[in-house]
Amino acid sequence: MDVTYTILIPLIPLAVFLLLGIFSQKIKPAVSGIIGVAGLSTSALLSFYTAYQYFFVHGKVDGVYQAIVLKTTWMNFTDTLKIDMGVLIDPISVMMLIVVSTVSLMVHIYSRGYMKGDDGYTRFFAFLSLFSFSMFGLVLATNLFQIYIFWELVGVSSFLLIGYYYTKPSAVSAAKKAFIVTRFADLGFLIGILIIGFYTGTFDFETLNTVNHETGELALNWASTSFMGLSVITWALILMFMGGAGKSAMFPLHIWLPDAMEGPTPVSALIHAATMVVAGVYLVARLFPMFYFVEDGYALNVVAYVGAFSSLFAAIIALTQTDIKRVLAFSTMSQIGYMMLALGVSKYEGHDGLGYMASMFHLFTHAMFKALLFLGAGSVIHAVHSNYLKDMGGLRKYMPITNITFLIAALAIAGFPLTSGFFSKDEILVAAFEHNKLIYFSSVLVAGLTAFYMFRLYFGIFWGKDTQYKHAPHESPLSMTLPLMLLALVSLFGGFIPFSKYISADRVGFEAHLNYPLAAVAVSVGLIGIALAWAFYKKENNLADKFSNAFGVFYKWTYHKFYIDEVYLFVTKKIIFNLIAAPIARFDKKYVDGTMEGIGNKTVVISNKIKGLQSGRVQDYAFGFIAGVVVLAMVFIYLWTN
Amino acid sequence: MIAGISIYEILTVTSILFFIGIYGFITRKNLISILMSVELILNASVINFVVINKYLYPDMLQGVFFSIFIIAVAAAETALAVSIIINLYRQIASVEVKDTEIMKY
Amino acid sequence: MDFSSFLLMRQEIILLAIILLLLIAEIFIPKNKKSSIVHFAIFLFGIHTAAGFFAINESSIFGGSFQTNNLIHFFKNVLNIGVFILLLQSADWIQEKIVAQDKGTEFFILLFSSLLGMYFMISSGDFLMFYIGLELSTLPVAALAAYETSKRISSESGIKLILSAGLASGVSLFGISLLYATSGSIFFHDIIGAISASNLTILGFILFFSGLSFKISLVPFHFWTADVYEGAPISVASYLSVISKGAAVFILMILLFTIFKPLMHVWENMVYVIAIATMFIGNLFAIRQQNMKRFLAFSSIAQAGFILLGLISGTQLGTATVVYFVMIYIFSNLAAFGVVQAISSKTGKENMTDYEGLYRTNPNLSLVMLLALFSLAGIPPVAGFFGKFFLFTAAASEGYYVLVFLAVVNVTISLYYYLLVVRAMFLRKGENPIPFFKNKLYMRLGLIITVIGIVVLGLYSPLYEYIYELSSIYNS
Amino acid sequence: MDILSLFVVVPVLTIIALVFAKGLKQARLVSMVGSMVQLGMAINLVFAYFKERAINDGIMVFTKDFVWFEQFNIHYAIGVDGISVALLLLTAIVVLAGVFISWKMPDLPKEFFISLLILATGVYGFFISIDLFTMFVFYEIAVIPMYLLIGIWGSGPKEYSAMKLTLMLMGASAVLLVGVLGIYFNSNADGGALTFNILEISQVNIPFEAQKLFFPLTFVGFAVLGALFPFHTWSPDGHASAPTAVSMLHAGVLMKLGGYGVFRIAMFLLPAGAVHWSWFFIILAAIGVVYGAFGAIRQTDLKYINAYASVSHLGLVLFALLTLNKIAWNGAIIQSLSHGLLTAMFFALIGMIYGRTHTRDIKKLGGLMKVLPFIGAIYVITGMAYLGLPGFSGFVAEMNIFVGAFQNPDMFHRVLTILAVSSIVVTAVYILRLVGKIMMGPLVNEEFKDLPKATWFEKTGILLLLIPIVAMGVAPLWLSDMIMASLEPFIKGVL
Repeated sequence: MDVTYTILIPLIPLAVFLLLGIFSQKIKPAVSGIIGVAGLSTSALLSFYTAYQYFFVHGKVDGVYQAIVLKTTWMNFTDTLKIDMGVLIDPISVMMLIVVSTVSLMVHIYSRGYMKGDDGYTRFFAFLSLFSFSMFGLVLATNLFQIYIFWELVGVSSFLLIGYYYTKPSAVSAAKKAFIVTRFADLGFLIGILIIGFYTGTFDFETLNTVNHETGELALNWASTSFMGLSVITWALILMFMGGAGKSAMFPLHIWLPDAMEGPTPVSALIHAATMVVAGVYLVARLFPMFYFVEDGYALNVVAYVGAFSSLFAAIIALTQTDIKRVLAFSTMSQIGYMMLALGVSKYEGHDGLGYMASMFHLFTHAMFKALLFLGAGSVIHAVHSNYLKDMGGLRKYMPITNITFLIAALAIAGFPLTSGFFSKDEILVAAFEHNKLIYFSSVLVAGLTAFYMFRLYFGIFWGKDTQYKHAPHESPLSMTLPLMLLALVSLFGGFIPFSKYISADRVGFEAHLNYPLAAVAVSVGLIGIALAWAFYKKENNLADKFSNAFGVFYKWTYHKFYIDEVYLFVTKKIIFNLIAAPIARFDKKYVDGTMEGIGNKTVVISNKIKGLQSGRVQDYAFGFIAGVVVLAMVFIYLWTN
Repeated sequence: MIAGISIYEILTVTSILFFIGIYGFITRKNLISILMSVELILNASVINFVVINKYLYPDMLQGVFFSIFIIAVAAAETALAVSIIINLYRQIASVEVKDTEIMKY
Repeated sequence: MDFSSFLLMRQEIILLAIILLLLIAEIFIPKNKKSSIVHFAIFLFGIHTAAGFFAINESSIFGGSFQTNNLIHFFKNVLNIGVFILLLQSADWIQEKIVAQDKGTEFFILLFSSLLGMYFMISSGDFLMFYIGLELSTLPVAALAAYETSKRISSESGIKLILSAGLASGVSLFGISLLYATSGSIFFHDIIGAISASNLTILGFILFFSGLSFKISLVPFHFWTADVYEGAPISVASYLSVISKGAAVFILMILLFTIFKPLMHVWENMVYVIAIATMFIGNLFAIRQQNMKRFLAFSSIAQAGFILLGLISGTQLGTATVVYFVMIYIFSNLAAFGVVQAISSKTGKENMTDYEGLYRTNPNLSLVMLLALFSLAGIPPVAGFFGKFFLFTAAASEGYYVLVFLAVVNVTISLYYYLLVVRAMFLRKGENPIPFFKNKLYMRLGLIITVIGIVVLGLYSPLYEYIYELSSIYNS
Repeated sequence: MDILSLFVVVPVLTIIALVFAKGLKQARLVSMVGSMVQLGMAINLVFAYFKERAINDGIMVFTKDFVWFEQFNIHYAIGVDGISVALLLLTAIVVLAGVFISWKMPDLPKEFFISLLILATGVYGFFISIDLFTMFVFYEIAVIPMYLLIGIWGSGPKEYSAMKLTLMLMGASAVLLVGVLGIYFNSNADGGALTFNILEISQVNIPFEAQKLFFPLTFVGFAVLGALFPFHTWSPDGHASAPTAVSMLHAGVLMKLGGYGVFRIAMFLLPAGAVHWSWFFIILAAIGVVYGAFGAIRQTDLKYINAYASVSHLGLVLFALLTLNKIAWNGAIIQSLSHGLLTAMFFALIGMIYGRTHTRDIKKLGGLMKVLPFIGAIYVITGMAYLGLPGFSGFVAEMNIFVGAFQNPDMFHRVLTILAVSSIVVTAVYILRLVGKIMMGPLVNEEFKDLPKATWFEKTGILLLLIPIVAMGVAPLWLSDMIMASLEPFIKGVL
């Protein structure tokens, strides 16, 4: 199958970016919007075409989906160790292509309405294209270094988009925070890559992931050096997962995500809900065979537990947040935790690989309904010019479409039967149940919490108290509602795609069935959550306040996100700035420079000290003369007689 | 050749003379007497030359000639020095060393 | 003996003739035409300098008390060029200040006789000739130092010079007498065979050495230098700093390499110690000088210290590098003194602070100064760098790496104070900078020649090769 | 006239032409033309090099040799390999950019351009010569004009900084001189004549004792110019006081002489010494990397930040060289080039900002992006390139260095490597702090409301630097091949 054209998928947005970036002053906003959308839709079409070709026409060779690689050398280290640039077409990359291009296209269209009249309009679309380019590149990467390269590019475009309102200090600091935190995580990623490169002698995914089916081991073998009881490769995987955790806002590297909501809402929808934040999940999925087979999946357990904990942690925090975008941000974190834990509990072959498939499935559905949620929230914010629940309420009268679509999304994420979320989440729970009970229970709890805070949000916005608005809010223009509706459709029926046929750890594909008892549990928990939310927030009442007062301290802690930010602040400001950087600066001035200074000054001082020798008195000169003679005579006649 | 006096005595004398000269040079306050001390130093070497010539190498007169030249040069030197001193005296009406210490350090 | 052998003394004879001619001229030139004596003298000396370039055959006369060879001859030529440049640079000053007091001729006569003394000194074949040459080169300079009879400091420098010189020559005479005692002759070629490292010999050598070091102004025999330079007329100071120092270095080198070769194990250590002392003292004192003449005095002391690095190797390489460096040093220092001369004779200013903003008013002068200072500091591509580098090479060739290291440390120190002058001239604006003035032809000629020398001597290698060829004579 | 000597001749001719130029207009025109010719020659040289390399597999190509001081066996010997070709290209680019940036030089323009070109001559000469003596001569020629350049046209405590810089560098070169002499007098270990010729010396195996003795001297002598910790203190003051173009040339090109000299002389001629001493100096280098980065965090003067950043980045170069590994060496060279362009770019931008706002204190700056969109955008791009963003030269260099450094599996190197790698985070911190502070955020000073936009010559200068940065970052293969091919003789030495 010739996949050369897939190269265009990333390159078109790049071209758009360069075009808009270089001529940003010249091009009219309207034009640039159209260019952006046009570019992206071409990529989207190509992606769908690829998907069709791959999944249905000739991706499958004797029952196994083949990976199709197309690459060229970019950088040589040694004869074997080199960085390639290319495209890798396999089930998950194609699936990701669909996700990225769809959401990105929706966001492009949406932004034409949302960003209208903003003076950085062109710049915004340029950045969006840059992001799309980087994300496509990341998805299609053929080796660790390529993925790292686009990883960084994704990071920087996220930086640029979060800091889009660069005159707003909060936005700037949020952007900085996001970049630096992820950069720190990437440090781990990079070191992991270096270790892998050194011990296995390759960065190439296909080489790394090849599984020898006779032995059921990785075909690749390496000098098994161990460090602190674990094989270096395990360390490398854990470090790389650290990178992934940074991008996917897993605990404790999640702190940048809530602040990232300073960016324009479409950005949050695209980057911080649907695509970039799942890069971590994608990375683990990419390297799944390694994670699974190296030291019987030690690294994979780390993934599982981190994922599980993050999902619970985030869900709890989401309960109390009042900025609607932050609620969504934490829910994103929690859902990604889901995906992680699904991967973590997954096994490799056949139906045991359910978790893997479930995680990918959830990634897909979540991208859709979370994007939808954000875009809906954006449309609300667009209408009421505020992010805070207190300024909202009773909006269903004013903006019906947003209301319906938002409701659909909320149901989906709450796992309401037959919505897309229902299927994906159910499979995750099944996988967890089969392989790790503890994680299973925590994720069931999370499911309940999710339903609760999601509907708290929904009721808070569209029902609840009837706020009096200065100027009546109105439904957003079609350019914004159209994407909402399209995404709503996907969120509703996306669940019926037979995912397991196409995507599985061993690429063979299998039949996945609903596990009715578990599904029933999940659904009922979800419904309880919804019911509670209904009780608390549908009508204006003080139940919620009573409740929160009952939980006093706990409420305070969750409201302050368990003070993680403060911890980080302490570390950076107090320790790094005041305890490392400042002393170094002082040390440099005082001692290092001081020494050099000192040498110079001493010389001058000495020369001033000895000026008395030149007394101007001819007799002293004579004395010096004679003294010199005598000393020389003494030394060279009596002492230095060799 | 002076009977009964070996070269050692004489060389001792000249050395003493030499060091007297140096001592004088370093201690005298007056430029003229410093000049005289220089003369002493020169004379010490003059005697040296003559004596060494007579006692050790009597067959050639190198030392003697040398001494004659030294005397001549010393005379010239003295004349020059005195003239400069006089010139200095014209300006500062003093021949003290301490008055010739404007330039220092 | 046939009189053709007198041709060995050609240079001396011509110079003597010039002196006599000047005397006669002094008698016959009417009072109001006195200034023409300057042109006359420069003209005559120019001829003499040119004539010096005719080859000479190597031999000795007067039973070896006067000897000459190509290296000596070459060096005499170098001295000639130096003096010629000096004359050009001081011509204006002589015309304005000296001739006015009707002392022009004497100036030249004294200067030339001192030069004559140097000739005899460097081509001396025995200690007597050496001594006479030494005194003949010293005494007239003392007279010249005190030449500005109206100035107190001039007389002071004169007296300081003559007294110190007297002491020095006295001491070295005593040393010579001891050497005479141990070796039984004052003829170098006899001594070479007779000398041995007995204590008395070493004592005599040290005494003698100190007398010569006095002229080169090595530490601790250098104290007179700064005061005399400051007080004396600039041209005299520059004469002291380049010509007489150069000649003294040359003869010292010859003596060390020939008759004192047996004492090498003594004098190499001695030179080692003295070199370090000289470089450090010279530099440390130079750092805080404000008067340009004093400044250059101490810098010249430091330079003498560097020269010893070439001496210490005691090889043909050493000879060549020393001669080469001295030549370059003569040009560089003359350039520096020339600028000081020009400025001081126009404005009477001699302090570093007066030089502030010089570049903006007198760019050419300050560029000459810049080149001169860089050459002294040893910055490529000007000649000084090559001179120094080769000196260091000579020292390193005998494994004196530590000494070389200390030397390069001193190069850095010296760079500091040379840059102070550059700072004054280029970086500072200055409240009342020296106004622009135009130099007379002679001065300009004098400066241009030095600049050409500074630039060409280093880059034009055959010259060095030639010197190296000549140097073989003392290290066969 | 052979293709290499032109690199010395053309600048000299330009200088001569400048002597006769009158006023700013002529001066800058002459120097612009001259530098353009140089750039043309450099580009031509790259192609010529590839052509020549195909048929000639000597260590150096285009070699020429003229006897200079026969008795010392000093030659004017020239030749280039991939490394020096790359660095020559860098020099030509930065010089031309520097000329553009100093388009409006108010005070003594003629003298300024002359000194600038003298500096350039020295650098070119240094890169083309393969004779130690000639090399040393050009080295000092390159260093000494800095005194005038900083002292006359600088700002702030210029006299102090100029003196400090000159003395420290000259002191270093003094140490170096001893090393050079040491190499020279051991260059006939296998019998034969003493020589200054690098290629000949590299064939000789100098006795180990001598190598042990002279490697530190030679290394330190050059590394001071490469801002080796703790001898880096001249660079912050020097850069802060220097005028824009001079900072560009100095940080961009002159400091590269350090790394190049270390590589070409210290390590190439004294490999055993290098192996013996690397453990010690690599510690210093690694410290320098982190130290410089942290030092940059707290500075508030733009130029100081950049100077410390340079300490960190050039520390990385020395670090890479001392890992004695081919990949890392390749990285080191690329890092030299990349840092040269980037830091030149930074100084150029700082110069533009300073020229408009008359302050370099980041506390007084803020929100400039709005008023200076072009400069702001370029500043952000440069910052991103500086912190090693893929797609720019810095990333390629760093990855080579890290992968290379990782090839030494022992704990000692591992720790140092990870230390060095972690510097990329700190870099991100201070770069973002910078960008966030001065470019983003609200406009702090109302006076900055209508600052003049970037002029054509500023833009030209900037693009001149930006294009190669991106080119190297996007398509590094040709460059690294060119360099890699030239590393063989070096690696043979240390193994």
